[in-house]
Amino acid sequence: MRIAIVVRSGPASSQSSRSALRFTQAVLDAGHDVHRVFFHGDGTYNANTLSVVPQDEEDLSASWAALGREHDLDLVICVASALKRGMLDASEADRYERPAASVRPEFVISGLGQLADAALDADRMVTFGG
Amino acid sequence: MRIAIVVRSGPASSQSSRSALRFTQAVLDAGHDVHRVFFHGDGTYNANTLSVVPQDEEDLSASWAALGREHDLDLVICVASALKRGMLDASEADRYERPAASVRPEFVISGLGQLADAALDADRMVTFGG
Amino acid sequence: MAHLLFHLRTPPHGHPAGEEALEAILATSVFEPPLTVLFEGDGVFQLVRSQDVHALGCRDLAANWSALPVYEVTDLRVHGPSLAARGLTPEDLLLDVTVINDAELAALIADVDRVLSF
Amino acid sequence: MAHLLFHLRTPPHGHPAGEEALEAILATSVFEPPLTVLFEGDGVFQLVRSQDVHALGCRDLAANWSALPVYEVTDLRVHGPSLAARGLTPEDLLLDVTVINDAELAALIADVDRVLSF
Amino acid sequence: MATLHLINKSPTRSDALASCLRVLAPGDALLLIEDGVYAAVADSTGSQALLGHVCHALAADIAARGLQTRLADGVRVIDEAGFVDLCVHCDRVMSWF
Amino acid sequence: MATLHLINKSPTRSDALASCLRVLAPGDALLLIEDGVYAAVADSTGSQALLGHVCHALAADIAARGLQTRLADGVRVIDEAGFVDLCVHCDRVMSWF
Repeated sequence: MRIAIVVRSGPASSQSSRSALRFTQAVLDAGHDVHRVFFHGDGTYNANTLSVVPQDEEDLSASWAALGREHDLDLVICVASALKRGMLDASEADRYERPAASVRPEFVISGLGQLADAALDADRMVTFGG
Repeated sequence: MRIAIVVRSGPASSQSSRSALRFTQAVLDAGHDVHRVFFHGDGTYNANTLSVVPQDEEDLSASWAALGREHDLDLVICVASALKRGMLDASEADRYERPAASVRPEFVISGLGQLADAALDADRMVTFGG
Repeated sequence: MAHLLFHLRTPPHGHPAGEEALEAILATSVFEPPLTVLFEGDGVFQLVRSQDVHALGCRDLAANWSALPVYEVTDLRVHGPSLAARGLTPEDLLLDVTVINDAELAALIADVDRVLSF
Repeated sequence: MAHLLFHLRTPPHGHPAGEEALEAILATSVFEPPLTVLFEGDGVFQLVRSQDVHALGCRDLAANWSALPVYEVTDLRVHGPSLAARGLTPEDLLLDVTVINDAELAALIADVDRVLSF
Repeated sequence: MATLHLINKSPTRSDALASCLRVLAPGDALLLIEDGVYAAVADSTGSQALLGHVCHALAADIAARGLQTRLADGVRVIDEAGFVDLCVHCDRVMSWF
Repeated sequence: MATLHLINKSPTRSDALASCLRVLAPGDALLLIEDGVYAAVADSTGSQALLGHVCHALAADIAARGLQTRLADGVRVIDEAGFVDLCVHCDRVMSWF
């Protein structure tokens, strides 16, 4: 079964990012496909490469990136939400004359068409956060 | 009268940053002193220099910075909250080997002692967000 | 194509959920799927008439909601009990909507394929 | 010195307010002001015994609350009606606290100089 | 020794208003801001808690939500300057989330 | 055509649970996660809404909050694998905030 996951909260501000990560891992463990993880609104903060998490706490952003690499996940952050929150890749940073990219390379910045596509194509869609 | 203001929400995630900004302006208009504006938790996102706000919307982070310059305000962001959220000045970016600073120069990164000091020294303290 | 339900239960202006929902609805309408927008709980406040954001200086979301029919998004349902609990009637709303009760809402949920929550 | 009231009404783990309050309380205790910590509403859940974060992998906030007396933060008040509405009694809590009713809470508020809300 | 109580959440999104009203003292002031103003809508479940209380609400927040003509009795609309006045005239400000 | 309803907010922080229960259909499943599990505490105001309903709650969220021995009758504790099972066996998932 193909399951799409939507994350609407940031890793430092709510438990929802952790819930979504644990659920995503469980979906993979059960042998299902993760169709896409779409990060919307504050969820885009999960892609942040600048965050510095205390050593005795899990770095959820790094965990998402690692899970993405391991399973070749489609981790997409919403461009409209991302720009407002200073989540930029190299090309956005260049276009808007900001000093650096702030998005980890495992994440792709794209439009809300990717959310629509996930909703239409996946067998299930589960939303975390809000 | 010396009034301290605490901001606990980010500019893209809640109305509270806007409320705090309007209140701060009104305090100044009434001839009172703003003792300090302390940005805690998600409030630290107000210092973000990387955010790109649509042209037809107010850039609250830029408005805070402008108000701070105009009135020489003490705009302090909590270091513990800031690091977790990737809000870094040049020295923090250097120390943690991140590619760039993300905090506007009008904001100072400091510890929670500045919150305690504001609570103890100001005549009033008003908290926004949460 | 899958029937999508956009479920709004956050009120406007305090949080960006309404704005995010609106952008997602417009982006989705391009694919022309069966699409229903449900306003329930505090979400019914999204559609209140006479919202005037001039003094506050925030985004005029109501104007965007008004434009939904232009994008051929016309299946708009409002949960009647949510409206009544908030002292509102359908005449207080800026769009022509279908008011539904609990049983009709339960039937709607059972009828759609995927739910997007805001 | 000003009497400070730290008011907690957010429950643990869902949001970082408890963690932020705890750090602020410890940073403030260094100045040794008159300092009261109030657990009210869902904030009473911060002090529930037997919190086990091992499976979830989040920060063990309860261990930090337990250490408050070590920092000589000892004036801890819990709103009794909030506790009762949540099916809890003082025996369910991990610290020795003073349980107060509505009138005592009103008197406490009138007695402090500044309130910090979490 | 009056307190200004500040409420910024809808009554369905927090028990802040109900909890605050339990301990409101004579002379205290109550101000609804942001989504807190939804409690001020006439004939709503939220506004029943306010019956018999005088409260203030911020004009810009009410206008943005289209509630100008829909307010319960006893709600006094003020602007940010009035907010600062309340803050100065009370002895402390308590924010309930 | 069953629905899995997901609740992640405390009953004092959202009317999500109460609203969801109004429209719960026979065969639907209800899962409490994150702060949603506070509604499952025995003898609490929040758990009264659940009386007569079977609901599920996530084990890790309950343990983190110290609620293991404080649950109301009718609450079934499951892990993330059980969450995925519910998701697969229901026809759709609806998150209430």
